[in-house]
Formats: sequence, structure tokens, C-alpha cells
Amino acid sequence: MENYLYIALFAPLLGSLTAALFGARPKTLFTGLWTSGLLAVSWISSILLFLHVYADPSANVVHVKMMDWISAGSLSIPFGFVVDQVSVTMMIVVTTVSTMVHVYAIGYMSHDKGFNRFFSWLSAFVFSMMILVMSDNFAGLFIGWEGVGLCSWGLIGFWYYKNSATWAANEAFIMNRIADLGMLIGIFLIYWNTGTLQYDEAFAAMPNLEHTLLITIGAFLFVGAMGKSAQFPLHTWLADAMEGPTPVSALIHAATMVTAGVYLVIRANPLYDLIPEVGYVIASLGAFVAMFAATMALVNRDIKRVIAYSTLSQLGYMFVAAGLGAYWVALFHLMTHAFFKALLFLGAGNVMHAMNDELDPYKMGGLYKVMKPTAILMILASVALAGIYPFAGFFSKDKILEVAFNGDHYILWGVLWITAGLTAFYSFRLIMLTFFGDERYKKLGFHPHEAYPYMLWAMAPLAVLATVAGFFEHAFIDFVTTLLPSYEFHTHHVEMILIAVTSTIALLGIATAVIIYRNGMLHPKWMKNPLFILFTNQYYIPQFYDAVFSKPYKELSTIFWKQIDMKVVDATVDLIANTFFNIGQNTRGVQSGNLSIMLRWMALGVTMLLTFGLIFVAAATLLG
Amino acid sequence: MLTPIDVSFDSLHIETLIPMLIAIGGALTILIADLAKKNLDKSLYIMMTVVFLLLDLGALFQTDLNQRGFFDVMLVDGLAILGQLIVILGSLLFVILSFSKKSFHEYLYAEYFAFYLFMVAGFQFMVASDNLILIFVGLETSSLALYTMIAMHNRHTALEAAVKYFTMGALSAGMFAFGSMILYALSGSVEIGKIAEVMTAGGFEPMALVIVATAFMIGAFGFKMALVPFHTWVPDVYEGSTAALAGFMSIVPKIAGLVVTIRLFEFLLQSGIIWVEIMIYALVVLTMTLANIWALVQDDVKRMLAYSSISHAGFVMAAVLIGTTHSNSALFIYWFLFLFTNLGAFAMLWSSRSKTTEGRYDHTFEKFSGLIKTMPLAAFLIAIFMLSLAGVPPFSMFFGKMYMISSAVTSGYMTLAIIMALNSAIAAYYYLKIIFYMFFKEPLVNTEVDPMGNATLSIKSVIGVAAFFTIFGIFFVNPIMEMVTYFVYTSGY
Amino acid sequence: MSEHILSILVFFPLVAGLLGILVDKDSIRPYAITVAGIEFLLSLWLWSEFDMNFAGMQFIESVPLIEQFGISYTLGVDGISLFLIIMTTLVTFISLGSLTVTNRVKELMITVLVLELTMVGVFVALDAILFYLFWELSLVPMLYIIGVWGGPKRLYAGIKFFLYTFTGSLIMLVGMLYMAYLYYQATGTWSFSLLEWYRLQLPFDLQLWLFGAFFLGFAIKVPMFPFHTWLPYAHGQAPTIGSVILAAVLLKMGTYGFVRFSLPLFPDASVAFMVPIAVLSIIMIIYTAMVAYAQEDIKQVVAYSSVSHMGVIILGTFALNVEGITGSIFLMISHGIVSGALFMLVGVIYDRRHTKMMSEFGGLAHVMPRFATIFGIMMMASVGLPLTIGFVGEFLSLLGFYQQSHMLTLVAGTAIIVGAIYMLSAYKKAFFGEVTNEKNKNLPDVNKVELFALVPLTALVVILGVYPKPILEPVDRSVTAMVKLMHAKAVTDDGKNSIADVLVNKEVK
Amino acid sequence: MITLNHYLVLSGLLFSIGLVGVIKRKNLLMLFFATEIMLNAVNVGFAAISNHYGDLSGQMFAFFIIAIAASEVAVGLGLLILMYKRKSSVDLDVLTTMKG
Repeated sequence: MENYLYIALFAPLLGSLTAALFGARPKTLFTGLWTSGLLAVSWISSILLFLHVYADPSANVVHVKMMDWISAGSLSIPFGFVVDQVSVTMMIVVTTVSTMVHVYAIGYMSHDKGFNRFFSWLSAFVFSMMILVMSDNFAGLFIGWEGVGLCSWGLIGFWYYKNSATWAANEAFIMNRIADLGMLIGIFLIYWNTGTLQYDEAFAAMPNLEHTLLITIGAFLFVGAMGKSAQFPLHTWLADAMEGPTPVSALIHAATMVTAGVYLVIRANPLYDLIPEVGYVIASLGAFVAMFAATMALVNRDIKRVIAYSTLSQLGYMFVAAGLGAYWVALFHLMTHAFFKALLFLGAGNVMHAMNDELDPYKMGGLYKVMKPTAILMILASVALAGIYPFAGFFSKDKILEVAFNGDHYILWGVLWITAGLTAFYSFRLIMLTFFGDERYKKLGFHPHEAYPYMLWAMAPLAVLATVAGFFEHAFIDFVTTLLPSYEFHTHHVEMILIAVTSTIALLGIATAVIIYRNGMLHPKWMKNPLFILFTNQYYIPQFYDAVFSKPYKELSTIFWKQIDMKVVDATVDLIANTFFNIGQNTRGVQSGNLSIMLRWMALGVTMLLTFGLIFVAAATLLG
Repeated sequence: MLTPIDVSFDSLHIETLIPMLIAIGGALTILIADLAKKNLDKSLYIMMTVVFLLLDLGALFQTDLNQRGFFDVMLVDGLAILGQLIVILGSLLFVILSFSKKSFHEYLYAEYFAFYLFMVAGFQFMVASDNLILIFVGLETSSLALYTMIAMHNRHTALEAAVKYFTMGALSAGMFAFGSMILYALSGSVEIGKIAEVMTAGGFEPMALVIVATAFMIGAFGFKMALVPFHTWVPDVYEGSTAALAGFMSIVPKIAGLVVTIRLFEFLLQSGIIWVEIMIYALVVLTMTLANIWALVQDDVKRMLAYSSISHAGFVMAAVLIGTTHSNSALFIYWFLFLFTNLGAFAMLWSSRSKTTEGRYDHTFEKFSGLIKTMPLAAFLIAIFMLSLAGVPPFSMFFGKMYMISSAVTSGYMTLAIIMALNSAIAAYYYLKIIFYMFFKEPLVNTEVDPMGNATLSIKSVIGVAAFFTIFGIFFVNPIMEMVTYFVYTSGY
Repeated sequence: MSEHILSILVFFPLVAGLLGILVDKDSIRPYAITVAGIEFLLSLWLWSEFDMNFAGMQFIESVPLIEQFGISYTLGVDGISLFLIIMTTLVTFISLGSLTVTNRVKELMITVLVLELTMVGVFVALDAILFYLFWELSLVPMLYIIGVWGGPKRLYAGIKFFLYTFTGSLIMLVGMLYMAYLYYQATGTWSFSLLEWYRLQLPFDLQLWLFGAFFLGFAIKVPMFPFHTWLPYAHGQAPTIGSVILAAVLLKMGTYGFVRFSLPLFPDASVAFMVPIAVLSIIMIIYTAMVAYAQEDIKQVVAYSSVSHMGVIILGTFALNVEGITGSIFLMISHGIVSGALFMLVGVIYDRRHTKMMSEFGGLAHVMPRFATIFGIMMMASVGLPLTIGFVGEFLSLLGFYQQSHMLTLVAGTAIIVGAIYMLSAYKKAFFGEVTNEKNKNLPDVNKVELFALVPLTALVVILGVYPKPILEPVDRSVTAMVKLMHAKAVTDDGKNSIADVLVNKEVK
Repeated sequence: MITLNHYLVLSGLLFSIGLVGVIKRKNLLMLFFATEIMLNAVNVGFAAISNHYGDLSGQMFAFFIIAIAASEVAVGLGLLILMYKRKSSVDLDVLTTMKG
């Protein structure tokens, strides 16, 4: 089994490196196929591993130590990998989605100069993601953590000649770094208090630590999670990250990387079980973000950004579940969401292609006619997202609401409930604007066309999963709860009611969307609405960050350089040096060259000596 | 009433006089030779001087340690030996520089070399006696000879230098005489040893007079060793005289002065009159620092070196202040190493001396710009000597500085040690200045300065010797250190 | 033969360099490169001969120089210095190999070889005065490199570099002499031998003073804020090879000095000064990082970035525990490689365009993809991305210091943020965007010679990032021994507590 | 009755006069005179003291001083003449080419 593990892990790396060799060359289809193929291999071995673990979850956990990495003093970090219920689930999610995305991308990127570079980066990302989920210690996790950060930097800024793209890339990287600092501190705390970074040993040691310490650890780790999962206030980068090619958005910024934060919380469940109060904070933040993001999604005029916000809000859902201790629910939603959200993004990709990279749905409409399959796939995904029975989203999302209710956190439940409505609304707003209503694109002279069939075929499996994944719920529970704490529901009596309520609001949302956007765009008068303006400007947060952090930082830096470093620190040094020199210049006249002056100096010298002597004697006699 | 004293010859220990007598004899021989046949070539005189100095050196090695002689006015202790050693060695090496390619006025006269030997004898007397009379005689003999030699370099600057030096010398002689008079009045003796005994017995009373005497003595020797503010003659005299002679003056007269100073101030510093210590401390610091600062702004290398040698003198004067065996040994080690480095530096200047100078200076910095292009070896040699003066290891001077500072540290003069260190840092600037000109600037165009124009084989070989000891000094420090420490220790300082 | 390996290692470059004077100036290049290569091989040989399981000094040679005063020619190497030596020889070799200077090549090559003597000497010297000797002597060739092949303001830069460091080290010399005197008082014999000094247990107040004296010498060399201002000038004016060696090796002398002298000699003082120094290094980290962010000249960005990284190294050193110190030493090596490479990369574009202004560039990723890739890797190593060489040291240093102070580490940790900021923005300015400047339209990508220099370094950056063990292990062993010594020597309770005894530390686990 | 102190005071006074002369005089010749006065002041002192102690070395010193003074004058006058030949003046202020 170990070999499968290594195959699953290193196949993507191999692909990435091979593609990198061709990096600078013009497009060679080979790289696309090769990387996709290797990912398929990785996917298969993940499946095999899954089956292996599934066979006997308690016994068959694969745990290998490849080699030592860092060891200094009492610290020793190996490259260790563990394939247990959680990581194998993640592996399957990651490999599945990424394989599909790779195949899809072969078509999507076919006309791009950086074709090979793209696949190199993309596979590199998968590799980092695999490390992230498979590592058996925090340091290894951190490797993946930074690795995915790097790859997302490279992929967001893939079109490096676009200023906006590179800007977004840097923003993403730096924001993640801010969070990573928190993560790093968390790791330090764990090391100095438990003496190890291995999950099992560390978690084993934690119950003996005092509570406040645990809280700090949990908090710092979560800061790390917030960065990767783009939780408020570190959320702005995700929307901007849409500058990257759409497959990237699908894979990284919807399905996998952004869920790393959730994965961390799930992975660290023994820790968070000990500190429910932190969990509650996480849940509340999650709920807030869910709603907060949804509101922005309501009005945005950029397909991808809408989907990005929806991702954000779904992540909020996951955090609610994870925070409230329903780890398997979180994981479950993570999985289902990965499928339908990836699907949604890929669909959006098709639309973009059709509209040659036009993103504003207000310029589309009625595309259903020209690109039926895409439309169907996207509708399917949106339904799943909206959480309509029997689609995947329904099962996972309902569970989350139920958890919130079950924990007597009615406010959270309420927030999530409303958000469910909003979700349904914005997803169908998108559908309506894009595929139905009058064909506004005609006037703008677009000639949309459907994407290559194999791209659609690549989407198909996701579509299937998005549809049926929900039905595996119980199998899933049984499987993962052998590792994760099982979560007791005592709300069976109201279960049905809850479901009904939720579904209703979802349907309502859909209905409103359909009605409002039935024929064409939103009525202009709505756009005067202050709320609308607030939402469209993303609550003015980006502007705020720019004004409060970016600009001052730059100005301060310049001041430090020009004023402090040059005019104070350095000037002082020069001043000291020049003082001596100037003293010399001004006093060299002492050497007047006139003999009698010189003689006087001598006489003066002796006289001074004598005077001092006199004073001394006087002093000596007076003082005795 | 006075009773006649009868003296047995062998109680005179005449052998203590032999080295000086050789020198004097040499001088006379040269004069006679000159009488016998006019305008013989200078090479003859130079070689005669060399020979006699060698004899002198040999005789020095014959004298055995710690004995008095010649009515007990001679005192051949460790300091005397070391002092004479440096004096003779220095004179020996510097006289060879007279083999200049260009002919200079003074070398045409036999008297020049006769004076040279008389001067050496004078210095030897200075260091080899603790009798104020003899010291005075030696001092004046040497000084008067020196004045004349400077004047013989037939230029108005030379004359000016001589007059200045002479007049101030006369003043300092007066001071010395007055100082010793008061010491005599206090102790009834003119032998430093006895003076020390008597005064220590009398508890240095009356303090006022002691202080006055000390003040005048500081004045006198401050002049000799060029401590600020008695230093004013140095830059002018160096500038006025040839590089060869200037280099000589930076080494030999100073060591003579230093030895006497050690003898004289050793007990005064022990006197318990803090005033003495404070004053010398102040002088040391002033001398080191101010001289350095003035050296920063010089436009002429020789003049710069003049100031630098002042600050070096201040540096070693610290040893006198500290007054331990460690420090006194450090003083001599320092001076041994300084002898070779400075010899090299001035010899390089001397080799670049041209007969006529446009403007005031012989050795402007510009003259050396781009030397690395025209004469790499010369440039590197100068650079090495300068770095050594700056105290950059592994060049010899570093170890002198190091041992000196360590002597300060070991006797608790922390501040002084730090000041010394910082001064070395300041000094580095002006030593680097010439290096910068030589290596980093472009050569002057349409100028016929020939940096080795005045050098002959013998001068070059002297430079070679200097360079050798400067570069590989590290290997000679240990023997020198052992010898010096032995001598200083046995003579009880 | 192998018992004199260190002497050979030290003096081979000098001798060969001086012989190089006889070589014709057109064919000096291969000669010098060969010499440097042999030197590098020698250092590898040293590594192969080195006993990994022995923590103490190895290959000790000792010849008395000035017996009277206890100065001896004593060389020795342990885990701490071993890799600094190898790094030195490697960097010298590579920078010589990729030399692009054309005027007065012969002088330059010989100067660099002489410089190599001093650099290796500093790392192997076990006698304080010998150490000081090499330490000071290293200034001269460096000054020469800056002064002859430097930019327009080279004289100013050179004099500043020389005098500043010279002053600092003179104070250090006073400290050394006092240290020797204390040893003399204790034992009645003079000695400057480091191993002898290690046996000395000093009273607290003396430690403070001596630490101060040594601190000045090292801090200026490192350079620590606020003594750092000579560095931008030196880098700004020095030719590429000068900057490479300066950043890669000369700065490490300072940090090495801290590890070799300050810590084991004055454990309590190190504890006492820990917080102030940590604060200084935090200022270095953040402040200089911000200054770097403000730069318009890409070489200055790299220059300031080294100051910022040195801050992390100092922090790790003063963690005073095995993790931190090991980390800082590893970081010295990694920073040597990375900053060296970065300066070479800057040199590459400078050779092509004769400007270092970022505003002149932009879109280079388009015209020079290979170059951009290598630069990117180095940049990522410099911002400390895991699996690159930069991460290991930074991680360990911060981890180590966290034991001493949580808050300070939290602040210092911003290094990973601010570092990313200036590096990424610089990279964006130079490499991303459209190719606006006509002159950049058809710049040639990196050529063979440059690849010769850059590829090995890039390889090292990754290999050692993935598998640092071969270096970490011996370093760790020697550092452990050193920390034990420090704990044993500490006289104050504060010292005893802050320098955890290693064994105790192990039991925690 | 004239005691030793009177002699010392006298010698002190003479010396100071000499010193003042050295400082004030611009004429080289006068300068030499001044130095001579100083030396002779010392001689007076030495003679008196040696008499007071009944010890000859003081007087010996005095003799030596006289001898040295003579030779000094010889050299001094030589320089003086040389100077007058060149500068046709014996005023100190003409000797200021070297300064700084």
C-alpha cells in the first residue's frame, strides 16, 4: 500500500517537473496529456488506498515515514505521511477534481502561449495539496500550506503581463503569509509545549496542557486557516484571485486549496474538542462570512466573482459545522461543495470562452440556445448549490443547519437559513442572466459557441457526483466517524420540519431570482438602493485596506529610507567622521609657521603646567 | 673643604665609554680624511660612517650589563643597551639612504657625516647615563649637530627649519637646565638615581618645587619627543629637511628622549603627586588625538607622516605613563617595529624625491596618484608600510600597538586603551588616503615625476630590509619581546 | 597530510594567487578558476575527512607564534565552521567562474584569491589574535575590489566600509586583550587560544563589558542596525563579485563571531543582552525590510534584504538554545548561497543593460524566461518557502527564539510577511507586465557561463531545502556541545535558567 | 644676610626675564641673548646651590652649561648669518613659508 501512497503523492510532481522542462517552449499537447494521465494514476491509487482503508478503517491506516527532514536539538521533523479516513477522503476529492480540471484545461488553455507552464504549475499545485492533506505532522502540513500558496501565486498571476493579475497574485500571497505567521506561531506553541509536531503525539499530549494555552494554540492555528480559507477579514484576495485562468479558479479557489483551512480544523479536532469556546467563535465567524459573502454575490456583475463569493459563503457553512464539532458534516460539505462548485466554475469557463473572456452577465443572456450542455450542467450545479433535494448540496447543507439548530445556536441557524435563501437567489440570478432572457450579446457583436466536447465530458463526472454524492451520506458517516468524533443529533423530532423550512426558503430564492430576472436585467431603480451600492463596493473593504494598510506602508517605507536611514542614521556616521576632519581644518592654523608663536606655545605649555600645579598645590594644602 | 679624590683606572670601567668613543673616533677620522684630501666622494664617507657604526654596534655587544663607569656618570643598564641598540641601528640604516641618485648639497661635505657620528655619540651618552650633566651634554651635542645637518640641506625651507628647530631647542635646553637646577636644589645631587632616593626619603617636599621642576622637565622632553603643545617644530622641520633625515628624526632622537624620560619620570610618577600623572595623561591624549586630527588635513605626505609620528610618540608616551615592565617593554618593541616601518615609508618618499619642486611641497598626494599603473611594486610597498603604520595585521606595527594597548589594559587604564584604539582608527584614514591616491586614482598626465628617481641599489636594499621586517615582523616579535623584556626587567623598570 | 589540511586550505589560495602574478593576463582566468576549484575540492575533502560524530574541534594544528605573549597559530574546525568554510570556497569558486569584469582581470582574480585566504582563515582560526588578523586583513582586498572596480562613488563607499569596520574591530581588540589578561590573572600564563578561554568562568559584570566590546566589532560587521549604513554603499558601488562575496561570506564573519566568541565566552552577558539585541534585530528585520521595499534600485533591494535576514540570524543566535543556534548557522549558509545567487542575478541584468533601476525593466519574464525562473526560485528561497534552503534556517531560528520570548518572536515573525512584500513587489516591477522599454525587447537569456554559476546554486537551494540533514547533523552536534558548555559556565541564575541544559531539554519530550 | 633663597629668587627672576625675551623678541639675535640669559640664570642657581650643599657637581654643571652655551651661540650665529645672507633680515616673521 505504501507504494500506492507514494504514487499518489509523487505522480503529480513528476508531471509538473516534466512539464516544467518544456516550460519555456511553445505549446506541446504532450504536456497536457502527460500531466493529466499522471493525475489519473494518482487518482486511481487514491481510490485503491481508499478501498484499502475502507476495508478496515481501524487497522488499515497507512502511515509511512519517508525520511528525516529537519532535526535540531530535540526537534525532529520527518517527511511522514498518513492515509487515514480524513486524508483519503481529501485525496479522492483533490485527485478527482484536479484530474477533471486538467482534462478540461487542455481544451481551455489550448490557445494560450503558456500552455506547458500552466500544466507545470497546476500539477505542482496538486502535489502541494497532496502533501498538505497527507502529511502526518504540522511541519509537513505547513510545507503543503506554503506550497499551495506559491502555486496559487503562480497561477493567479499566470498571465503575468496583466498588471491586475500579478497584483492579485501578490495580494493573495501576502495575505496568506499574514495568516501563515499565525499558523507558524501555533506550530511553535505546539512544539515547545508538547515537544513534537507529529499529529498523534501532539494531540495525545494536549489534554495535559492548561486551558488558556490550548485556546491560544487553537486561535493561532485558526488564524492560519482563515488566511487559506479566505475568511473575514482576510477574504479580499479570493475575489481578486479570479484574475487567474478559470480552471485554476475551479480547482484552487473553489474545490481544494480554500478548503485547506477547514481541513486543518477537522484534522485538529482533538484540539478543538478541548476548547469549545474557540469552536463557537469559529462557527459564528463562519456564519457571518456565509451571509456577508452571499450579500456581495447578490449584486456582483462578474460571473466568476459571484461564484467566488458563493465559495466564500459555503466555506462559512463548513466552518460553522467544524466549529460546532460536527467535523464529519464539515468534511462532507467540503466534498460535495468541491464537486458542484468546480462544475459551476468550469461551466463559467465555457461561458467565458464562448463570450471571449467577457465576464459581465449583463452583456449575455439567452445563451441557453447556443450552449445547451453547458447551461444544463451549470443549472445542475446551481441547484446543488442551492441545496435542493436530491442534489448533493441538499444533504450536506441541511446537515449543517441541523447542527446549528441542534447546538441551540438559533441565531447561527437563522443566519444560515437566510443565507440559504440568498444562495439560491444569486445562483439563479446568474443562470437567468447568462442563459435566459433576451440575447443582449448580439448587440455587442459576440459570436458564442459551445466548448469542445471533451471539455464537457470532463465536466460530466463532476456533474454526476454533484447529483448523487448526497446519497453516500451514511456510508460516509460510518467511514469517517471511525476517526472523527461522531456527532449526536437529538433533533430527530424536528428534522423534517427543518428540512422543509430550509427547502422552502431555497425554492423561494430560486423563484424570486427567476421572476426578477425573467426577462433581462434588473430594473435600474434598484441600483440606486444604498444597500445595493454597499454590496457592489464589497462593503468598501478593499478601498479601506488600500487606504489603511497598503498606502501608509509604502509611504512609511519611503520615509524610513529617505528620512531616517539616509538623513539620520547614515548622516550621524558621516557627521562623526566629518567633525574630526573639520576640527582639523579649522585648527590647522595653530601651526602658523611663525617662530615666535611656536615659542609662545612652548612657553604657554609650561605655564599651563605650572598653573595647574599651583592649583593642585593650593587644593592639596587646603584639603590637607 | 674639598678633598682631592684619587681614582684607580680600572674603577673607571672605561669600556662603558668605548661605543661612544668609537663613534667620536669615526667622526674625527672622517674629518681628517677630508683634511688629507679634498672633495672625496660621498660614498667613502657613507661607508666609513657605516663601518664605524658597525664597530660601535659590536662594541655595544661587548659591554656587560648593569655597571657604572667613568666616575659613575655612565650607567649601562638594560635601557641604555636597548636605547643604544635602536640609536645605532637606526642611524646605520638611515645613513645608507644618503646614497641618493641625485646629488644633494650636504652630501658634498665630509662634515655632514662627521656631525652624523657626533650626533650618534651624543644620543648614546644621553641614554647611557643617569647623570643630568652628561645627559645635558649628550643632548646638546646631538642637537647642535642635528641643527647643522638640517641647515646644510641648502634650501630656504631647510634654513627656516634649522632656525626654528634651533631656537626652540635652545629654549628647551634652558628649561632642562632650570628643571635640573631645581632638582639639584631639592636633592643636592644630579644623578637621577640619587635624586629619586633623596626625594622619596623626603616625601617629595616641598611639593611646589617638585612640581615646578617636573613642569620644566616635561617642557624640555616634551620638546624632544614632540608632545603637543611642544610639537610645533616637528612638521616644519620634517618638511624642511630631506626625507632621509626626517625619517631619522622620527626615530632616533625620540628614543633617546624616551629613555631619559623613563628614567626621569619613573620615580616622579611614583611620587604620589597625582598632578604628574594627570598632566602626562592629558599630554598623551592630546598628543595622540590632535596630531591625528591635524594629520587628516595635510596635503603633503611627508608633513602628514610628521604629524603621524607625533601621534606615535604620544602613543608610546602612554607607556611611560603606565610605567610597568610590560609597558616599558611595549615601548621598546613598538619602537623597534616603528623603526623599520617608518624607515621604509620615508625611504620610499626619499626615492621619489625630485631635485626641483613646483610649489611648496616635495611629496604631494597627487604625486602618487595612479602609482599602481606606473610602478606597481613601489605602490605595493608604500601601501604595506602605510597599512603597517595604520596597525593592520599581520604587518609588524600591529603587534607593537597590540602589546602597548594590552599593557594599558593590564594596568587598568581602560579609557586610555580605548582612546588609543579609537586613535588608530582615525589614523587609518590618512594612511588610507595615500593608498587611495596610488590605487584608485588615474595617473597624472604630462608629469615627469619618477617615483623611484632618487633610488639607488643601496636605497632599494634598505627598503627591502624594511619591507621584510614589516611584512614578516610577526616572526620577529617573539625574540624581540624576550630580549626587550629581559633588559627592561633587569634594569628594574 | 590530512593533519595539515587546514593550513593547506588557508594558504593554498594565497600561494597560488601570488604565483598567479607570473601568469599572462589573458590566460589568468582559467588559472584562477582552477585554483578556486581546487580549493573547493580541498574543502570537500575536509568534509569527507571530518568526523561527523565528534562534536569538538578537529584537525587542530598549533604552532606558537609569540610564545612570550601566548599568541599561537592555532587552527581547528568543528561542525559550526565546517560548512561556512565550504560555503566560502564554493561561492568564491562560482563567483570567479562567472566573472564578467574585463578590465584588470588579473589583479581582480588575485585579489579575490587573497580574500579567500582571509575568509577561510577567519573561520578556522582558534586563536583570538589570529582570528583578528584574518578578520582585519579581509578588509584590505575587499576595499581594493570596491575601490578599483567599483561604481562612481566607490572611494566614499570604500573608505566608509573600511573605517567603520576597522573602528569596531579595534574596540573588539581591546576586549580580546582584556580577555587575555583575565586569563593571565587566572592561570599566570598568557594565552589567546580560544579553547583555553572557553575554560574561563567570568564574573557577571566583566562579562557585560567584554560582551560590549566584542559586540561592537561583530555588530558593525554583520551589520546590525544602526551600524548598517555602510552596507548599501558598499553593495551599491562594489562590482558583482564584490557584492556576492561581501554578502555571502564577509557578513557571516560577524554572526560567526557571535557564535564563536560572545556566546560561549560570556553566557550570562548573552542572556542579559538577549532582549535588547532581539529588539535590535527585530528593527533590522522590519525596518530594513521596509526600506528595501522603498528602493528603486534592485541591487539595493537585495542589499537591504540581507540586512533583514541577518536580523533573523542574530535572533536565532540569541535564542541560546540548540534549535535557534543551529538554525541561525544553517541560515548563515543558506543566506550565503541565496544572497550570493541574487547578487549574481542582479549582475546578469546589469551586464546586459548597465542599469539596476527597476523602472528601467519590466516584463523580463517575457524576454528572459530562464532567468526569471531562476530568479523566482531564489526569491522564494529568500522569502523562506518550505522545501527551499531558506525555510529551514528561518524556521529553526524563530522556533528557537520562541522559547525565550513569545511576543518578540511574534513581531519578528513578520519577517515572513515583510520579506514577501518587498521581494514580490520587486519581482513584479522587474519581471511582470508588458515589455515597455525598447532596450529590453531582445535581451539575451542567461548564457552558459551564467548558468554555470546559477544552476549549481539553484540545485543546492532545493536539495538542501529538502534534505538539510547532512549539514544540520554536525552543526547540531557541535552546537549542542556548545550550549552544554554555556550552561555549565553560566554564573548567574538567570543565565542558568535561560540557557536550558540540553539534557533537561531532551527529557521534555 | 643673603641666603640661598635670595639666589634662587634671583635666578628665577633672570630666567623669567629670559623667557619673556624669548617670547617677545622678534629679532633672532635678541632671541639668542634671551636664551643666554636663561642659561646664565640657571648657572647662578647652580653655583649657589652647590655652595649651599658644599658639593661640586652643581658647579660642574654650571661649567658645562657655559661651554654648551658657547657652542650654541656658535651654531646659532652661523645660522643667523646664513639667514641674513638669504633673507637680508634677521626678523622671525620672514620665516613663515612653512605652516598648516
